[in-house]
Amino acid sequence: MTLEAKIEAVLFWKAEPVTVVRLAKIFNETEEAVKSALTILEEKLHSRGVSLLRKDDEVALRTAPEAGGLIETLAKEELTKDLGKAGLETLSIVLYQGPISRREIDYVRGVNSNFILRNLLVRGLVEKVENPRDQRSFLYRPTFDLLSFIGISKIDELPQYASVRQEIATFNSTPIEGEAPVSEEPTSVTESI
Amino acid sequence: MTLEAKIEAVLFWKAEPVTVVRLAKIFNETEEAVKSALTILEEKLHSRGVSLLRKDDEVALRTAPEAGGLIETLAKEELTKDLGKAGLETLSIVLYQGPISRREIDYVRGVNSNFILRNLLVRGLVEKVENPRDQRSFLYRPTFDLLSFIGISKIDELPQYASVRQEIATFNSTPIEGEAPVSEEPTSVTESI
Amino acid sequence: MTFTVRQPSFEGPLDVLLNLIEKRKLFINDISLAKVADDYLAHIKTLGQFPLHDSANFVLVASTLVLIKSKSLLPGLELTTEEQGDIADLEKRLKIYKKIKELSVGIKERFGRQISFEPEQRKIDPIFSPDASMTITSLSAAVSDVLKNLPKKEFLAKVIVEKVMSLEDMINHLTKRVTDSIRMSFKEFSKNDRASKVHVIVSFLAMLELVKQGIISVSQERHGEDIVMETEYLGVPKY
Repeated sequence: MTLEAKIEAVLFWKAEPVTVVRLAKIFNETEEAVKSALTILEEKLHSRGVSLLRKDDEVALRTAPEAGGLIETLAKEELTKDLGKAGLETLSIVLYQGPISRREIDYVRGVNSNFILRNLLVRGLVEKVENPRDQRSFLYRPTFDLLSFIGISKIDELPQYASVRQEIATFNSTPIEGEAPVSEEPTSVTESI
Repeated sequence: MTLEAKIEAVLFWKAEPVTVVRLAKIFNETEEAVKSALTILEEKLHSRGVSLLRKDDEVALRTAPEAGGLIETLAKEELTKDLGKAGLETLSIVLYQGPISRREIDYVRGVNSNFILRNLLVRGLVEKVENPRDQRSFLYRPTFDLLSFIGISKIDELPQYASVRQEIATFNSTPIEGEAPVSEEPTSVTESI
Repeated sequence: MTFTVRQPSFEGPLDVLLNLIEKRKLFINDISLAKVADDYLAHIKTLGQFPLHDSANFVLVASTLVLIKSKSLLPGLELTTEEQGDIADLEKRLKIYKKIKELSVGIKERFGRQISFEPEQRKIDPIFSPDASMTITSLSAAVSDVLKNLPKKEFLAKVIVEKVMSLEDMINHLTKRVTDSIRMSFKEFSKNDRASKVHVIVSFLAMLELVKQGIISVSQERHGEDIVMETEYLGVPKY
């Protein structure tokens, strides 16, 4: 049995995201080997009923987006697709700029994002992870569910993903006259409240 | 999308045997068409991690038999892995507040509890019961095994049982600013995925 | 769905500002910001009561616009490095926000259209597998932690009042600087448009005064009020 077939079996059985590190450990292989097997698996699944989703350090199998409407009619429970303006803005920021801190989200939106972030966390559309540069704060990033709802298998399949990230980075690094670039420590008024 | 890809999507999603008759009805195709699509799917799955199981009039996707040993090891690990802080937290909410919906658990925790609940279910620590108020969703409650393991015969023997329940119930029924209370609409996005 | 925001049409300060700029089909720069400053000040005046958490944000954007406008009326007005920074920062935020709003249209179109479904939970017969961490003591401690981390009602009025008061000082100070600057640079104005320019500045100062009154009423509304806020809690859920 090839490594990609074994990975497929495990992902099928687990039915939830698994990290590359974990897969490497399970099969006693290097992470590199797992990654190239994943690329093969991804190709094999092309134009099939199942697709491989990759995000951060994790992978998962899900039904192909093209079959979405079909599965939706079979699923008993009702889906909520309404996001609202605040939810939509915040998700867009997390998608295009994530992982990102709440301070930075507030900074871009100009309003406090506490409640909307909690809402999105509860809905499982964003997740928070520890901020590697500051243990006391968190960074927010997209979940597999979020990618699934948008029907993409990798974050860089988002329209204009690379160019937008580049563009925003340029805004952030343009030095303000007489000041250090603000990108490092974006401050927001309500932060301290 | 080809018929075999659609069938694959449905079988992958369900992971339970489905009759050919049912598949024909789902796709609005003849049984003959479904059967020949199944033959194509079977070929495509050859030497892969997942294989098609056909028995009498039913079909299902299963992990390939060669992966059997591997899956068994993983299944054992599922049962022994560390529950972690999030697992213990979720378990304690089910214990004190059960029967409780996943939506309410998520709302109280402020994050999505999908995968944690799955693990608690597999480990026989919590069980799902039908929600009398909403047929499409479930409620979670502690198992008898759990209660006897921690050494209580009646749930209200738990420390501060009444006051904890009261506090959670109050939280679930009072809106946080900018949010509607949880009890108003018993649906959740990821609940149904 | 669930958790719907109660005021779905609520607009933040950047939203308001961006709309004003786009309504006039302008690019984002200090010239366009100076043009819409009066509109913005007039707008926040009509809000009467600022949305609870964001009053300081509204007023802070207002004060930056006041700076931009003052500078455009009185080119001789000296700005501090910090003030220049505030102006550049506002332009930058508007540009990023505009981009995000454009992108969110695409996200909205895609969201829920073609969903990749997570497989249903595999049917496995549960095997009772507790671990050592499951004791009455640890479970009751865990539930206490949950309760402790619930979003709390906190009395935060004082902080907001202080912020708004310091902004009031700032506008007072700015008004004084603009007034002084007019006196000093009066000779700079050419004879021909002196009257109209003075008229513009006077009405601008009147506008500032109105905003200041608005701020004072905002700070008074806050007094002694309960404000519900979520506190971010520590502890990362492990899955």
